Amino acid sequence: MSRTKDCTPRELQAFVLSKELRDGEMGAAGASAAIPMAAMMLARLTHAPDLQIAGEMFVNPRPRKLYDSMLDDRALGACEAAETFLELFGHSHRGLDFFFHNGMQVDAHGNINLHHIGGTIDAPKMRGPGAANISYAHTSRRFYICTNVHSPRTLVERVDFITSPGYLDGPESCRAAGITGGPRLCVTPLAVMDFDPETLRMRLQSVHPWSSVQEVRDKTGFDLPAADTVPETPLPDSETLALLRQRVDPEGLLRRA
Amino acid sequence: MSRTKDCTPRELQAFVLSKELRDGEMGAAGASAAIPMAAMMLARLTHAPDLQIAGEMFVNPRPRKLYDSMLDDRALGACEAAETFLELFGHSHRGLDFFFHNGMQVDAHGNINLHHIGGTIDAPKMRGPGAANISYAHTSRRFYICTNVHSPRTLVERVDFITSPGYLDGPESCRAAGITGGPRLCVTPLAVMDFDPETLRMRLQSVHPWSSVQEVRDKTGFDLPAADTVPETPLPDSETLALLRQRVDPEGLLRRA
Amino acid sequence: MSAPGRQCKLVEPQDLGRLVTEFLPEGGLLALGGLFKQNRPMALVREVLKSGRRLLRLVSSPGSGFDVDVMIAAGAVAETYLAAVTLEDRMCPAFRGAAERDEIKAHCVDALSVVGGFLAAANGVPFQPVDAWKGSDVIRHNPLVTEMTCPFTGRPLHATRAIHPDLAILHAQEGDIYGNIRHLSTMTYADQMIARAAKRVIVSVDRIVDTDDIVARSRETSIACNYVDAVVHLPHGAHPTGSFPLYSIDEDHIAAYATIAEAARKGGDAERAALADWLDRHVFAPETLSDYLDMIGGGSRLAELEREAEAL
Amino acid sequence: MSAPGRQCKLVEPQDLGRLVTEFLPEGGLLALGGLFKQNRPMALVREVLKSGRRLLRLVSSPGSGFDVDVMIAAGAVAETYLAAVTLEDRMCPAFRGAAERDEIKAHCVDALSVVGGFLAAANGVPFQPVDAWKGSDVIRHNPLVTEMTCPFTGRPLHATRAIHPDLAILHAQEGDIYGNIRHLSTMTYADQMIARAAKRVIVSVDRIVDTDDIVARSRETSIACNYVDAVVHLPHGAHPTGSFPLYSIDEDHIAAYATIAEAARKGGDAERAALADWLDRHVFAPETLSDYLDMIGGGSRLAELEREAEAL
Repeated sequence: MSRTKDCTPRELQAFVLSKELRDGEMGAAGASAAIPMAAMMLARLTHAPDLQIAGEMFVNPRPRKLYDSMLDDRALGACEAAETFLELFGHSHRGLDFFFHNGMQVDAHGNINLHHIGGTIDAPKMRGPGAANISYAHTSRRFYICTNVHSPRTLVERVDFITSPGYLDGPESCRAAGITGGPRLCVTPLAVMDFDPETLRMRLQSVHPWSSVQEVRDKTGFDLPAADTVPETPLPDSETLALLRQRVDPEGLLRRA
Repeated sequence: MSRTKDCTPRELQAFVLSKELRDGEMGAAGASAAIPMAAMMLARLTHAPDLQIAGEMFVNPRPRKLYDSMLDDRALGACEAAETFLELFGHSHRGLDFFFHNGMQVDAHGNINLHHIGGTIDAPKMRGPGAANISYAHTSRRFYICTNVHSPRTLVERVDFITSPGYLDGPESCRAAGITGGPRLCVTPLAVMDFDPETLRMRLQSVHPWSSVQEVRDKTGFDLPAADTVPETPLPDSETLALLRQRVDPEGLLRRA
Repeated sequence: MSAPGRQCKLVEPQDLGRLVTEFLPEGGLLALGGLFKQNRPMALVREVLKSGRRLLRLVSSPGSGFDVDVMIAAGAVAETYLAAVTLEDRMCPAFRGAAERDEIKAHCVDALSVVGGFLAAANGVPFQPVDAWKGSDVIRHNPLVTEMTCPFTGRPLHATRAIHPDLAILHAQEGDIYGNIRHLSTMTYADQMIARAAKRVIVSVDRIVDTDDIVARSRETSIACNYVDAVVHLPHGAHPTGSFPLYSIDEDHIAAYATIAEAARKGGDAERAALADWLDRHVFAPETLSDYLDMIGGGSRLAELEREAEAL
Repeated sequence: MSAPGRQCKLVEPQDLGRLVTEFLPEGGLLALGGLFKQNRPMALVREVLKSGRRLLRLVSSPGSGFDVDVMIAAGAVAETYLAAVTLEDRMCPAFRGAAERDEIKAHCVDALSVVGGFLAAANGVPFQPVDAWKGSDVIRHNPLVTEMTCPFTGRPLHATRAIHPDLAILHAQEGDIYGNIRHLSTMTYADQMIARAAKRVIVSVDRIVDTDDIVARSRETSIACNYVDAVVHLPHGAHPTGSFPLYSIDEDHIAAYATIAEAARKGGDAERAALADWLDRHVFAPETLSDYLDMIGGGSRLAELEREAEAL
């Protein structure tokens, strides 16, 4: 199987995330979910045909193409069942196998901030959009952080406000708070990070072909441990990329800048 | 308008109850509800065209004939909306304008027993069917008791178990329990009883043409106060009876013994 | 019909015994869908009885009758959490007799305690607040309920505990092989809530439909596949209760049972033997659904019930 | 079409100002249906703004955006209880600016506190227990939430208080003159729950349908007439948000507003005047819905949005 070099960063993010999803699992993404939706649809087409996309008010949607939004009839296409916030309330308590989050700020322990940067929540320097569902972060078995940018302003040592919890301040604070789930990976346009099981801090797992360990570290607002040799993030083979482009994202949303 | 003497007891019960329902009100009945359903349908056809039949999981049913049951598709016919026990849960808290109850035992204060006669609830001499909705009795503005028999075994001084509360043991106990609604009338095959506003005990309001004050008193298990002259329960005029028979109860369920 | 690799939840009727035994322990909590004489999962009730599970604890939407009476008559029940237990025009003989003879513990519950319990479980919380119980003795004897104080107002109110049935059995008109369920009946009662509350869910359906048909009318899916563990194609699986708009209630069958069961309640060995015989002929002897349907009158009786439903 | 004597709840668009003023006090709590860019009651939002009611407190299904941003830009809002406020591909400029300048109190809430509040109100109880908040700062700052102890287990958990909006405004595709509402869209979000929670409910619909049609498909009635105070026929009443399957989202209109509002947030008098002009032309100047629809591009633009929805 030949590798295809012209894969875009967003396509690679979708591919990396798709490989994480296991057959028979159930999960979903919230708003701004083009990449997660692509990951779920691609997983279904490759190794996880029984993947259940549910938990955000639609059950097993069949979108014909990708949209930036995810929670409207347009972006979902047809589905097997329509739920409401009533059922979402219950799912939020039971949790999903996996969920996806993005963030205005993401910190070294995978905590997510969508509320404010600078000041306080009552007198914010910059007020963010907030978030609808903050529960899936800890009720789900695991979640994935998927960001649109990789910059020192986005990836910070400690968020100003924890909208959705990652690993808080590490193992002790998670135990104190009763947190059992947490982020598995943080997938950015430049790299893939996972979490050190001892410290629960982010570490570099792989670097995308168009970037370097140096660039990733320069653009990360905290110290990012890595092995001596950091592997390159594997690109999708041509068949997989063709599936992504022809079946999941025929209009090329993930190929746009 | 001529009076029609061949009205049956159950038809008269339906007619008496229909006159109680006011235009624009919302109410319902639970199980075993042929007479209440007839009363509601007749009220709609006569003086209360805007009567809303809702609160028991169907909204404004259009039955083509009467059934003894009330909570199945057969007995309801088509309706404007289908609800579930989820919505019933909320209605039960908000209450309705009116509701209908029957009882295995009904006592002088209008308390209703459907659970046991003799013994205790844990060791009953006779175990009754129980009841689904016990909340409408006190959350609704008022309710009506409609019995299939009038006997000293049914109409007792004090029920062995309060399934649905009437006026408990009178004004003081109602105040203590926070009860504000309560039974308006008790309509039996022999008579119509209302409640003395001072004592909240049943008293004789009118006697059906085929009975007498003496018979009613003989068949009531508690002392039944009455005015010196007890009026006869007015029968429906022939037009109203024709509506009941042709439009509401074309198969004559209320004419059977 | 099945997409490659997707898990098919359609099971064969002969697998039901194994599934029931797997999902429902001895003494387990079993939930029944439908209400009174509509959408009761009667074929599945017979499977539970044939599985031999005993000492069951029963919960249901707040109106039950024939189904639980048959289960009690068959000796499979230890406790009931049932609000109203009635055949509507008459009482349930086995329920009444067993409660009076103290053979079952017939807990005193009402609609809100049961519905609140399903709702709490569906919501994933340990209890549901209730503020509509005044003056009734039901609350004084209700094991599901406790008093509490409103955390905002300090006002006294009640809480009913979450009910998580080990197994829920439901009947609906249509479903696909992945477990998406569609009620065609107007009334669906507590079926969706029970499916969301239960640990395991088996649904019998009168018809299997294509998933494309489910997708074409997705707002009509009443129970989504993610709540369902197994779906089984059992046409007329609600008999003698009704499955509208497909077939109506077999009142004669229910009345015949009630007469035999009432005689057994009041009578002696002969009457009890007659009830045992009824149970054997209707529950234990028929090997397949088709055998059962022959026993209750076969195609001509079923056609009558279908015509009655159509005429409504 | 109206049955003799039955109350017709269909109101004329020109009566909406009076109704809004009657149902919604100054400083009142207003609930908005739909989510993000779908089924938002935009024509009713404009009526609320034209009514002159100010100091409003806003609550919504947990995803809001364009609608609340326009209301904040128009200076009608004092407080928000909104979980996510976003145009999805960009932030809401007026919301952000007003929160940063402390012109509105933007309470920190999440989906479960808002949904739990609607659910509690719909259920008729003073609070909803919640057991899914760990580690988030949202709970530390959430005025809807308090800590409590489970009355059964003694375990600590949370409660969110019942939300009873003074007025809910909703948009759906179809309704009858008695207020029976039918969503044709797949997603209905929290609309039914909000209708059950609110003291008063006004619903705009793209189409009025006959009650016989409602009765023929009663399981599809999404909000029953008993929850609705007024229904108003406002075709394209959700524009620029979508009303699927009838018409899609007018992303260009939303983007044009966002650019002007973002410039006003960052800029000076000229930019703020441009935003005021936008509001005047789109909200205050159009006397009728038809005037508004002409302003945003008229029949040809609407036809495009309809075609886009059809093509999905």
